[in-house]
Amino acid sequence: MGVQQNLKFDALVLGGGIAGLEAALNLAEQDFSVAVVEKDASIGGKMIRLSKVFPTLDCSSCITTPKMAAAAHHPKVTLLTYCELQSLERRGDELVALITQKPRYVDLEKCIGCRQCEYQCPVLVPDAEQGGLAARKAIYIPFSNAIPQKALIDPENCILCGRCEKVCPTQAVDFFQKVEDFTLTAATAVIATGFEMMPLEDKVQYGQGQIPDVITALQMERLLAPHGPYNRVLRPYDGKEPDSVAFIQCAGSRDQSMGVPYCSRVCCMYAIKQAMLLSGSLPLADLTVYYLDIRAFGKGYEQFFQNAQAMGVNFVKGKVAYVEPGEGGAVRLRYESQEAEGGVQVVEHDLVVLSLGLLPGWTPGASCALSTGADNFIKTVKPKLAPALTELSGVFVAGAASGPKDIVDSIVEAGAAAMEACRYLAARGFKAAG
Amino acid sequence: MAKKKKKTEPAPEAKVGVYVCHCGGNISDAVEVDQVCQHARRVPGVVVARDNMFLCSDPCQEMIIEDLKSGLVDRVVVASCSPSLHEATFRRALARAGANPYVYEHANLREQVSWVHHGAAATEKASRLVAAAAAKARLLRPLESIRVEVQRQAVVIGGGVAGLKAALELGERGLAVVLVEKSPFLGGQVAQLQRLAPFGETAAEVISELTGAVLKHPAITVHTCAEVEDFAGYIGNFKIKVVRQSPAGAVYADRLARLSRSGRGLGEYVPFVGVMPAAIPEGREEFDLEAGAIVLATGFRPYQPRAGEYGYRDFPEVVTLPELIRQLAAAEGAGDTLVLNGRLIRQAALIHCVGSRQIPGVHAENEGGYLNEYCSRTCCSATLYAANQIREQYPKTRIFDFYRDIRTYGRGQEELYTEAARNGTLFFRFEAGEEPQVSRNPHRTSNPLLVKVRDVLTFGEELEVPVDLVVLAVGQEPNDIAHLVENLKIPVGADRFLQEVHPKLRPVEVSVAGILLAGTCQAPFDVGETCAAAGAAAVKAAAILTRGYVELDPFVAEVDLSRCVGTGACVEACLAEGALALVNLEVEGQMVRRAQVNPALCLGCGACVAVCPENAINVQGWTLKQYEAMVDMIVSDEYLEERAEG
Amino acid sequence: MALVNPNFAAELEAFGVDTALECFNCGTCAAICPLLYEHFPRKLIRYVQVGAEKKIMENAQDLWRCLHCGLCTRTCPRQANPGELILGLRRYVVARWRRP
Amino acid sequence: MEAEKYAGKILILATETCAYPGADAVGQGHQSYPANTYLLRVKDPVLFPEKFYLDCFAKGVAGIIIMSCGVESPYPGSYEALARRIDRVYPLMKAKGLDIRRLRLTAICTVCTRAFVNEVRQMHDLVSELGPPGRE
Repeated sequence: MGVQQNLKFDALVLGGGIAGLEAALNLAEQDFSVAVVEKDASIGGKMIRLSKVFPTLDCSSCITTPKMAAAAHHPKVTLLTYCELQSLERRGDELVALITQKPRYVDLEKCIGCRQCEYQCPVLVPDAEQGGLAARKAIYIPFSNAIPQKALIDPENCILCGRCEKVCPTQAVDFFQKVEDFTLTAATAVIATGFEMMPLEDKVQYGQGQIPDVITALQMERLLAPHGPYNRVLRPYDGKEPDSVAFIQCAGSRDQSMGVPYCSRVCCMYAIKQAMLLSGSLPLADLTVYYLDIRAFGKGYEQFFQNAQAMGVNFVKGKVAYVEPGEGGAVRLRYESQEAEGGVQVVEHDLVVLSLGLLPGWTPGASCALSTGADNFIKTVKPKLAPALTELSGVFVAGAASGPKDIVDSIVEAGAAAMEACRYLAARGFKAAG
Repeated sequence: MAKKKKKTEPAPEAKVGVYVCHCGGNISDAVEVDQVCQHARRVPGVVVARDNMFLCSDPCQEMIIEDLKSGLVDRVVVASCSPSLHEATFRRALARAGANPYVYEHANLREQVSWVHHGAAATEKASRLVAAAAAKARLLRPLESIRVEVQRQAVVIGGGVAGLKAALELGERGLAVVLVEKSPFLGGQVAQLQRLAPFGETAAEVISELTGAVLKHPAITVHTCAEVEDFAGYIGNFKIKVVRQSPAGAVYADRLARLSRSGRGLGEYVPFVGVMPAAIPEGREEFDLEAGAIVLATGFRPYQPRAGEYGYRDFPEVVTLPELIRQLAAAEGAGDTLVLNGRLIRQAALIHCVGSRQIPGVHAENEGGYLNEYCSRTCCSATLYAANQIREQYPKTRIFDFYRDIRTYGRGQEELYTEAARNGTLFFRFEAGEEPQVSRNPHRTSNPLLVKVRDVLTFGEELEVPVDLVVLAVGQEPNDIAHLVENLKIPVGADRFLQEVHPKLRPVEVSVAGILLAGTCQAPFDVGETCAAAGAAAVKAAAILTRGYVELDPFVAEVDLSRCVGTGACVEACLAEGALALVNLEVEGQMVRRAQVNPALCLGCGACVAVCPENAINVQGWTLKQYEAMVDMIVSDEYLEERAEG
Repeated sequence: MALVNPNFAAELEAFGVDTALECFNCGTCAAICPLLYEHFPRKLIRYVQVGAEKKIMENAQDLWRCLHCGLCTRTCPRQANPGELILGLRRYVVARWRRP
Repeated sequence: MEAEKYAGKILILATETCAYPGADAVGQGHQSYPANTYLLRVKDPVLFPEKFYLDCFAKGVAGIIIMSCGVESPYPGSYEALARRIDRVYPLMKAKGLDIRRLRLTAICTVCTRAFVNEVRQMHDLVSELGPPGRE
């Protein structure tokens, strides 16, 4: 990538997940120029990493990839991946963003995505894209449908053996690539920085990530994905097919003792969805969801929940208090059954999925004059009439950046944020072509 | 465009590329994809057949583009999911390759094969469908899309929050907007509320801000007491006949009385009325509107409990949540105990999920045979908000909350639940089918009603609560817009809300291009979600309107002048006024009568095709010859016989 | 069929039982309690909520099994302080014992 | 399907605005139905002349289900024209010794999943009972 001292666009979209892409496409469809700044090496956000999505159960990739491709090919959209926002501030009519291009150690222009480097690299590293359940190389293309389809080197693990450099047919490997800062000015911005899953390590009651068959919901997404680590659902401890799988809801949400009092909004539905998908891939397995309240509030969600019950997924009201290793890779749970004959139950499951809550993907901190709510998500100033409005004039927010949100709601909000941005531009004399 | 002489025979040079998708197992789990490719390679005209895990991914689109660019193929068949999802994706890929986007055919191997069939039968069917698609592709010719000038005006139907917000967004974007509202008022259902959960904004401020901006906006025209009577046209050029007249009957009598009691004037907000922007018309007025895009914002109505449902109508002490909100606004503020209509409310029960989350076999259907199986999304927060309001203002009024699941999912909502617990609201949880029973109180307490419940939280014990008031948290139902649905020919879901094309790919669009959904006509939403949906609908409308033109599919009738003999049968059969006519033309030096198509008016239905004795007229991209070729492939076994070739 | 008594919780405030209504009955306290004893302590907290005075007296012996380990208080998602509620209930039971 | 039973090919002409998405909805619900069914997407079946149906039977198609939008057709008047045409096809079928139940005109909407499966099952049972076209 060449030196980009100062780039100028009508709009800046921070975050290249589904909300960011949708916002960018909506702006571009009105012929405004848009830059999408994405911190990862590929656009697509969390959605591209999912298996199938509720309540339609269509494959997540099939819905995300066309949007990714549309953004990548739109003449009005510029994708800036592997870029970190340093600061965003308003200077008069302009928003000025200072952005760091992290080095990929691979020349984006030259790389043809042939993966020869990846095949040759001798270093194997747990692949975060596969929930750490499979390996990748130290030089790698992030995942099969990544955009851009270009390699990058993970300097933490690279041993500088030089094999990739030798094998690259286009001499794209560049060990001397440096961090590059550039500024980007735009008249308006949409913040679509999404969410991160709560770290498992924080959860004392749930084993702090030390119990092998206690996995996160995102790891389960990978196990269920057709291009996942094992191509089928196996438990990580010993590679056996689990006969009983449990989902622990509110594993960190709605829990003041864990510092997250809010509802993470999507966990009920993704757990139900995962249970439904498991009932397809493991038809004989017992599937149990331990929950406080099932929050199936969106269009078609309640019917989806009822279908799951009809399909034989067990729903048990009660919060699992404690998880510990059982015999032979099993996981032991303790919860209180609220039935009259119930009381405390100690049960074992072969595999346990924690429906961990959602945390903000980005907090502005000192980098920009946006503040956050008590939940640490971006604060909105007019949640009823203009849910996309932030404290900064001309800066709008969409999707999970302003609180946990499912895909449908994120996409709709992205449309709303783009509309606010378009009308903001129109009011300032920016003319869409045409 | 229709005058050039075109070939109707298969282009002998047609080189069809077939691309079969695994859809990450969605297809390949049921269909032997490599076998389908093998079969496809034996279909005449097919020069290459490839498969891939995700054809829709960027690298795979690149692969197709590469095959086109290198000249290997000049017709493309993609066999993947439903064309409704990806036909456009691949057409765009063809365009990126510099090819004509219409030399493309799609075979649906997911929704119509792998998800419904298994085993060898699935693979055989897939192969036949792919072969049929290839046979059609061989006969495809490049087409030019039709460019239609767009009326740079949007019509918004519905003057509630969704309609007002959508109108305002488009007006601010510099586009002309006409808002049509059936009632004399703006503000919709939100005007029937007081404060909005969870943050407590008032309905008054929300609606006043919207109506204030809308009514003074130079680009926005508002018609109240106005209904859509008739509708015609297509994206970019809709024609809408509106009738404006005094509303029939006494539906708005209560609100009009309230308005006149309030002493407020036109354009001013009146609680539980909304804003009346203009006087009610005396006579009947009809006018036509033109629109490039239409935003539907027809909203919802609260579920009306049946007589006897939780004692509703049987006992005057049973009210719905909207009724309570209205009564609370009029409540006397004296003392620590709530007084409604002169009655002291010491204990009140709130019951959730009334008219929502109904389960077939468990709950009774309504007169229309419907069950509201969906969750109404907003009632939990609204109910808890009301509970907190009462507890704060009238601390001696006890609140008992009966729920199935508390669904305080959104920002600031879980806090409402916590706050309710802190202020002493007592919760009971019941299972579906074991709804609380409301009856006259037989005990010697002075509370008139008794609520009985088998409480899950108390280990399934039966509990009784004597109360002075029962509040039913009723859900949302779509407004009755049968006339509009029929006129616009838009789909309605099983839940009776308007149905979007796809909840994620095209969440605010319906199957009729140019018509968009905003707010609760689509599904239950709260005010913030409604405004977001209105913004999303507005951005799609703006994309249609700002350019001043849209491009339409070229699938219209075309006359083959080498075959047309001017019988006029097609003109007689034509269903679209003005789309087909017989004209005098000079063909090879002779003046003759020949059929001619007006492509902007042609609907592309093909009524003309069936009646032409010469097969001289066809719908471009959907010709009779192409269908015949597809049937030939479906019945043929030639390409399936692998043993013959070893 | 038990009649709910919403005034009971307020009566208990005098004994330091003032957070019982904050409990949302998730069952964490019962499941984390090392006594592994039926529904304890949520059972007693729920009885406070619905005002089942008699049930509390009937189950009073449970209160003295508590070891004050504090696990329930530490893990309560609503921070309703179940450990403290148990102590308060002890005070109440002591005060009420054989005094109608 | 049992191997020995005749499962002649059934052609389904499905309108792109109604029955085709209806068939997709059947797929989304994973409701299975006989696989001897070949669904062609059509803008409107009013496009096909009488001869098309007779030709299909001559080619060996055992049954045809026209899944139209019914009176909700986006092309006003097309359903009526279609119904009149099908009425003309029936005597032609009889003349060729074809059981007229092999051709059925129905209306299937985007969410008519049960109706879709029923129609397909009925036609499937009929053609396995009747055997190949022309041999009834």
